[in-house]
Amino acid sequence: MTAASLEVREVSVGYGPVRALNRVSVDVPEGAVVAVLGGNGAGKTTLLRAVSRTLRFHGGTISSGTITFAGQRLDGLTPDRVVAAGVVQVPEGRQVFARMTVADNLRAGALGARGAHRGRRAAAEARERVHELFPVLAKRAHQRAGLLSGGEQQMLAMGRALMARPRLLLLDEPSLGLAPQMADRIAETVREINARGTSVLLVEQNAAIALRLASSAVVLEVGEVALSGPAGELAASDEVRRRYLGVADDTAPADDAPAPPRPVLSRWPG
Amino acid sequence: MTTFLELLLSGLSIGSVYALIALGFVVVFRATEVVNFAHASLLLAGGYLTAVLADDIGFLPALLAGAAGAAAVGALVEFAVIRRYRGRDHSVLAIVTIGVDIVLLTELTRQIGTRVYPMGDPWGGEVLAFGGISVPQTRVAAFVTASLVIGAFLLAFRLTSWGVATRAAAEHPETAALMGVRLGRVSTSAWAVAGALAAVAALFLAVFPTPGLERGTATAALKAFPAAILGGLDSTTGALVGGLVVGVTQSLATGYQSELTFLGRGIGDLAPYLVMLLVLLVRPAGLFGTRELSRV
Amino acid sequence: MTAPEPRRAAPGVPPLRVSDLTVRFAGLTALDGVSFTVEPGSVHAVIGPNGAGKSTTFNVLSGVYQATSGSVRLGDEELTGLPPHRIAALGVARTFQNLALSARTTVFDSLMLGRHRLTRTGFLSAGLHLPGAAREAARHRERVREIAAFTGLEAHLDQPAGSLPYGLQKLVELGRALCTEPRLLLLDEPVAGMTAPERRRTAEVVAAVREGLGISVVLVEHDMGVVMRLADAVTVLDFGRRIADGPPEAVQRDPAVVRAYLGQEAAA
Amino acid sequence: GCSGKAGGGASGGTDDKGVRTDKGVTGEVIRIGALTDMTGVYASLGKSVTQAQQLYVDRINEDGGICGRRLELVVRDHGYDAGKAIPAYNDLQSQVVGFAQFLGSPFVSAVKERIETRHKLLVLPQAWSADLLGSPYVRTIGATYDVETVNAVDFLLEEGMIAEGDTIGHVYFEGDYGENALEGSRYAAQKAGLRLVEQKIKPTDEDMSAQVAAFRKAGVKAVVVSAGPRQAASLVGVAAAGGLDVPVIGNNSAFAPQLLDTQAGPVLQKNYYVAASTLPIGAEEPVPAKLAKEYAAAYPDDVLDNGVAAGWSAATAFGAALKAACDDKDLTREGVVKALRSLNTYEAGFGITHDFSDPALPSTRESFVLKPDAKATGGLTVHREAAVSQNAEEFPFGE
Amino acid sequence: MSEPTAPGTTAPGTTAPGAPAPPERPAAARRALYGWAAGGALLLALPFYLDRFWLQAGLLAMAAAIGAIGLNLLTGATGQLSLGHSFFLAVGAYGYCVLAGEGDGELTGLGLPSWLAVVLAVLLAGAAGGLFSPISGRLRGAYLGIATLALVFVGQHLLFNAHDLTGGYNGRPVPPLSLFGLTFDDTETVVAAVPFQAMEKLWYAGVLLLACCALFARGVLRGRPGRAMNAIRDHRIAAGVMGVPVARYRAGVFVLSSMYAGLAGVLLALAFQQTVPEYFGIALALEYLAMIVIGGLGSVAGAVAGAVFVTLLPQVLTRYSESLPLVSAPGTGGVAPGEASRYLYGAAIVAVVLFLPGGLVRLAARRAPREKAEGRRP
Ligand SMILES: Nc1ncnc2c1ncn2[C@@H]1O[C@H](COP(=O)(O)OP(=O)(O)OP(=O)(O)O)[C@@H](O)[C@H]1O
Ligand SMILES: Nc1ncnc2c1ncn2[C@@H]1O[C@H](COP(=O)(O)OP(=O)(O)OP(=O)(O)O)[C@@H](O)[C@H]1O
Ligand SMILES: [Mg+2]
Ligand SMILES: [Mg+2]
Repeated sequence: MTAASLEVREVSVGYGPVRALNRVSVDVPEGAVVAVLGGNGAGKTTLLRAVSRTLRFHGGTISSGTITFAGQRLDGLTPDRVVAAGVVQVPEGRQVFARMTVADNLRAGALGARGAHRGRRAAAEARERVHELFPVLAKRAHQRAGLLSGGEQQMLAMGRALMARPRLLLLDEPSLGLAPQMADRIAETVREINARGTSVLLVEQNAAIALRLASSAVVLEVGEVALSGPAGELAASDEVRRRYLGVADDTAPADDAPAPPRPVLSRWPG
Repeated sequence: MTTFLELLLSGLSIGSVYALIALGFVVVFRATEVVNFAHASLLLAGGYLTAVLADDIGFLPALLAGAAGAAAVGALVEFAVIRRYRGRDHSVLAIVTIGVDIVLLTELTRQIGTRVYPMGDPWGGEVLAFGGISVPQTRVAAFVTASLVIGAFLLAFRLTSWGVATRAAAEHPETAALMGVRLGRVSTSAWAVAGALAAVAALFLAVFPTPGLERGTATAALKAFPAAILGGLDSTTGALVGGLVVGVTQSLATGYQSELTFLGRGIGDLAPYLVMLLVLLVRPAGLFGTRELSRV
Repeated sequence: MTAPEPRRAAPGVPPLRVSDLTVRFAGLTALDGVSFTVEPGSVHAVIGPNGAGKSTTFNVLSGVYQATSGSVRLGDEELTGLPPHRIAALGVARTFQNLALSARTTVFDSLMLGRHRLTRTGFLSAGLHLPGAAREAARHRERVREIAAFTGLEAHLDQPAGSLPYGLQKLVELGRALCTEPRLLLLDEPVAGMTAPERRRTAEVVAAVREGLGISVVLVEHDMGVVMRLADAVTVLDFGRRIADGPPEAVQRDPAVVRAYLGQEAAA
Repeated sequence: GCSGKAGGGASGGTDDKGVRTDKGVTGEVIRIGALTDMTGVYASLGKSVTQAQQLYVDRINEDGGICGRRLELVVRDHGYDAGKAIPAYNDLQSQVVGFAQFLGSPFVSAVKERIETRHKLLVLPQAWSADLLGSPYVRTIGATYDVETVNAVDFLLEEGMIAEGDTIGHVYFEGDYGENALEGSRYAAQKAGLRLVEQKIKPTDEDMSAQVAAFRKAGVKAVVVSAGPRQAASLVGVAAAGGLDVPVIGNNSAFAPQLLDTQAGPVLQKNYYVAASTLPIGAEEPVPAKLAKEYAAAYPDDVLDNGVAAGWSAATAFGAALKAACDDKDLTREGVVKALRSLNTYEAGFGITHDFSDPALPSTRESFVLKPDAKATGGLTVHREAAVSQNAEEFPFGE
Repeated sequence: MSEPTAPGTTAPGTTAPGAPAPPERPAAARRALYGWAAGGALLLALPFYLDRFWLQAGLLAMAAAIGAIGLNLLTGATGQLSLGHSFFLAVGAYGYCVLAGEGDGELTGLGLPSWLAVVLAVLLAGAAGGLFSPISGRLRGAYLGIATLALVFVGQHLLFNAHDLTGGYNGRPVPPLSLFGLTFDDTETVVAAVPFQAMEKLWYAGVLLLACCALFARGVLRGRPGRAMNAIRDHRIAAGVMGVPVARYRAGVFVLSSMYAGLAGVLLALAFQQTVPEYFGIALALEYLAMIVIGGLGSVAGAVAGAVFVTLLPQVLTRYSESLPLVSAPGTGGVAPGEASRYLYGAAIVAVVLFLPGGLVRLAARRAPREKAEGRRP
């Protein structure tokens, strides 16, 4: 089959009047890890939605541009067909099925599995792997997902996506709300599944982790590609260091960027 | 004593019919979180088709055709209306189904007019009698069918991916889509299944001891509401238990009417609702319903 | 390392004493005899691995969960057993780890909701448009604008909260909590999902709250940078137990904490 | 601008032949109202009644109308919904001389007071509840449910199906029909020293198993049904199947020919009787026969049920009143009302002689006893000719 | 004054009847004022032109509007589904009859002055709602909906069985309302050469009551209670943590909406002049839900619009059935007007929800989006 590479070409997206993406192009070669950086509202999530075809759930539409995966046009497909093509997204903000048990959430994840990965045995194996990565999910198999802690839910969301053994994994801020250790665990996981041949498009606030994982990276600003290139180069650029890596070395934030004048609020007389 | 047993049995038997109807509510609710007020018209549609076809193509084929027809109607409703709704508010969708029900019911009653259709069923007016107690064969059939069908659904929801897919789609469509669930197909199938169930229920509503199917038959759906609720709207077991409880309550309240005159006569179809209220006071999500969880 | 400012507790801000707090759910102990004290006017961080029991602590403090045993005293008020609105009435406000805003409600109305406990207008006076109600509304609208300006939301007051980017929605929650004029403010991961500049900005806001209002703040956060910058004291939980407690620097060096929580490179 | 409503605007006056008229009557047409239910719970009754009345009106018009005027039946469908029925009445009453049909006694009693004090026009309700008696304007055609039921019970006694000391059951609808019938059965039972077991049901109850069980427990020797056809069918069926082999007799409204095609048919023909104050539509007397023929011709795909007979009787009575009113040159509403009162031996060809002179009494106390018969048109044949039982004769109204 | 109001269901009275436009917008204010003045004048003039049929229909619509506003407070603003509204209508209607009616042999009646009876009847409905608070305070969504359905059955049972209070299946005559010596019955009072009967007089009472109820509801929705209600609807826990006593508020709103229903019931009874037990059934409860959805969830104007639409549609259709295409007179086969109106009514519910989310009020809102934008400026 053709190389499982994702090509996003000149894509523009709008939510009604709101322009969220403007002629954005991103490439994810087979087996690569590509990071997308950008501030709040930059359009990162929108980009992933455009690929996974879930824009319509938010009243968004692709106004121009093409998206192809493994030589197949994705734009125009329904979300489930995209999944069938091997592209799976971990949505922003966990979105676990709160009323279903952890186990059922994982079963739901397995629904999207393709070809050889279908069937009970494959699913069982996949579950094994997920349980290795996140033991807590095994411990809580029969707890309702909605009752998990924030981080546990994040792990579940990640594990659920892995159940389908995707060829391309879209991650939207996987380390959100995770303890440092767990964030590292996620990073390892990404490396590992990437090593097993899954390419990854990674949206991550924690630019330090992102750039460590990624082979190449793209910086979005208000819906446009501001910078792009090999992760190493970007990590070195002052621009990126100041704007995004500030997170990592918080020891000296105030020196380079003068802190904004501290706001004041007086007590309320009552 | 025999009277009590007899009332109990007749209650259980009619209750199993309610259980079938309630199951219809449950299936749709699990897949779309919608309380389906249009179930009554699906019921009538299925029964009508079965009845008109019965004497041409024979009972069983007619029943199958009726089920298929009702399923088609259900699927159509889902495709033409439910799926088109963009909002998130489920009580709005519930109200939409009221609109659908009104349209369908009006059309069906127009078709049925003043006729009363025999269902052409094999059981006729036969009864099983033992120990001075007699139960219509139709009701025995109903009981068996209900138990089998509901058992089947329990397994389906537990074991098949359909079960997971429906619940996922109901709870979070977008994420379900990201898991490769075909939203359209899932909810359409649920509505179709509900339609088929309605057809079966309609059969048992319109056979002995009731004379046949007519425009008023669908009103029985109202009696299945308390059944579905006190069992728990999202629980298959609940549908069965709820149905039986409602049936028995109703039957006893009617049978011992003369002893209950202080409640006013004709308490029969009020009683199930009172029982439901009592249950809800103790268990706000019904006997088997999943309690709504609060975690922040 | 910016040293924490000397704190000036406002009058009437009592200490929060959590003692032997235990919370069990079916077959699972989320909190196991946890104790700590929040000094008046201080920023007290609660950190720990995922599932350690941080949010559960908050849920007990705010009355969302019932404690299985143990006590939580704000000054000399016992909080355990009180319903959420009663606790809110005592001046305890919180933000939520997962956003808990009405997507369609404007930022302004979301903030006004915070004033609920401070206002009296009931069905009658609101319905009859009594002048009292109007006056009250006017007064509080002023304060809400101050707080909006303080948190940097004034530009968005008219937008539905749901249409804002994640970071801003977090700020709306913070603003809403401030609008209750709390004596004790509980922040559950206030900077999660924010970019570095936004984190810095939010941190400034929290610091300013402590300074300007002199209220106590309990902070749950995984971003050690922010914790180190803001916290006067840190309590570390793991599997529902307290494994460390004390000033930030000490805690950060605590090997148990490093093992259980920080992981190697973060500590290095 | 000046209101169109100014000055009331009551039509009326005297035509060249000196016939006084007012609302609802012009030089050419006499407009008769029919408030019916074509889409609600009583649609089947409403349809038959209305079509029969339409048939009557057409026939009269073929024969040149009444008083040189065409009849026009103004029909309104209220779908048995008070929200529509009452406004519909208010709308219609201003256009018609009277109502040959007003289906739904709740609505009749809702406007009764205004009929009597303001509109003063003749209303023939399609209901036989004694509650409607006593008004000179609202007149029922035929025996009220209570006497009908008395006749029914006494019939069972006369036939020796039950005897003093026995227990009988009574299944009755909530509402005027059932509860008025209940008064009859109570009276008759008390007179004949019978024990009465009451079972009140709602029109939505269609499975009579529980009721039958209760009856068997009480050891009833016979059952009276003051409910709908379906309930009657279910009851008879369950009773027979459950070995409770007792006669069941129902009121006029408790039978529909459609039932005979269902599996309840055979049992109905065996154990079921119907008390009614008109000949069945299938009777071979000239009038019913002719009506049956014409109705079948006019509405080929509609069933001939007792609604047809009832509608026809009401229409003819109304027509008779109009003719009489024409004779004494008073086609005003009051005139028509008076005219009907003047008819004290009115015979519409349906086997019953009506006496409309006393508004406090039903127009007859007689009842036929009919028996289901699949072969007969309309599914009913006469089992016993019209008669008044001793108790029915003495039955006190309005107490 | 106008506070920020979000689009969607949390936009109470942005187009509410009689909405005094905020002072910040003199131009808009004047326009709005003229608009309402014109509308009001029209309403007041109508009795001089409409015949009894339309007046009664109009009255029913007004009564329905009041009831619908109440239901919208509950279902639209607080997210509590209720199928039991017709029960509280019945409580109001019968309560009034019992309180104001003169007792006789079989019917109990306290013979209170009718205005007092109205007030007490409304309070009675509220009390009935309060009795239900153990349920209404704890249940939500579908469960509450069906639970309230039980009330309808209870109501029907009482109406038919508590003879001495309700008159059983016959219902009760409704004593006419009399205020300041003016009696709202059919005794003619000629005004400007127009004979004023019950309907004409009641019309004005109806208009007045509706206006008051609308303004009251608007005040509630835009004020502190409204915000709390929306919060409960959107995020129960957060609402509690922000200091809103959730259960008490739910119960409170339930009581309030019951009182609205009670008043609507009184007005209905006065319009019918005789209570009809069958009327207060499930169909009616569902109709009210249809009203608020068709009109627009959560907004006062929506409730009114929906009520008018749902109430008048069947009347219009039956009245003008002759002149309508493909609607045939009853008995002649084809689609009877009754059926036609049911088709339309059903289809309308579906169509509005699918193609006009937000209900009829959105139409008005679309017309002046820019004004609304300004209106949001606090
Ligand atoms: N459903 C929506 N309707 C309207 N505008 C939207 C919607 N979702 C996002 N937007 C807008 O589109 C732009 C990009 O949003 P997006 O969520 O892609 O940003 P992001 O980079 O993911 O931000 P964050 O880091 O907060 O997740 C923002 O301006 C946002 O306001
Ligand atoms: N309502 C509940 N029912 C059952 N278990 C619960 C409930 N709430 C929390 N838990 C469990 O209690 C443990 C603590 O949860 P909590 O939310 O306090 O963790 P946390 O410290 O906030 O973690 P995170 O940093 O990921 O938010 C978790 O394992 C969670 O699964
Ligand atoms: Mg995002
Ligand atoms: Mg947490």
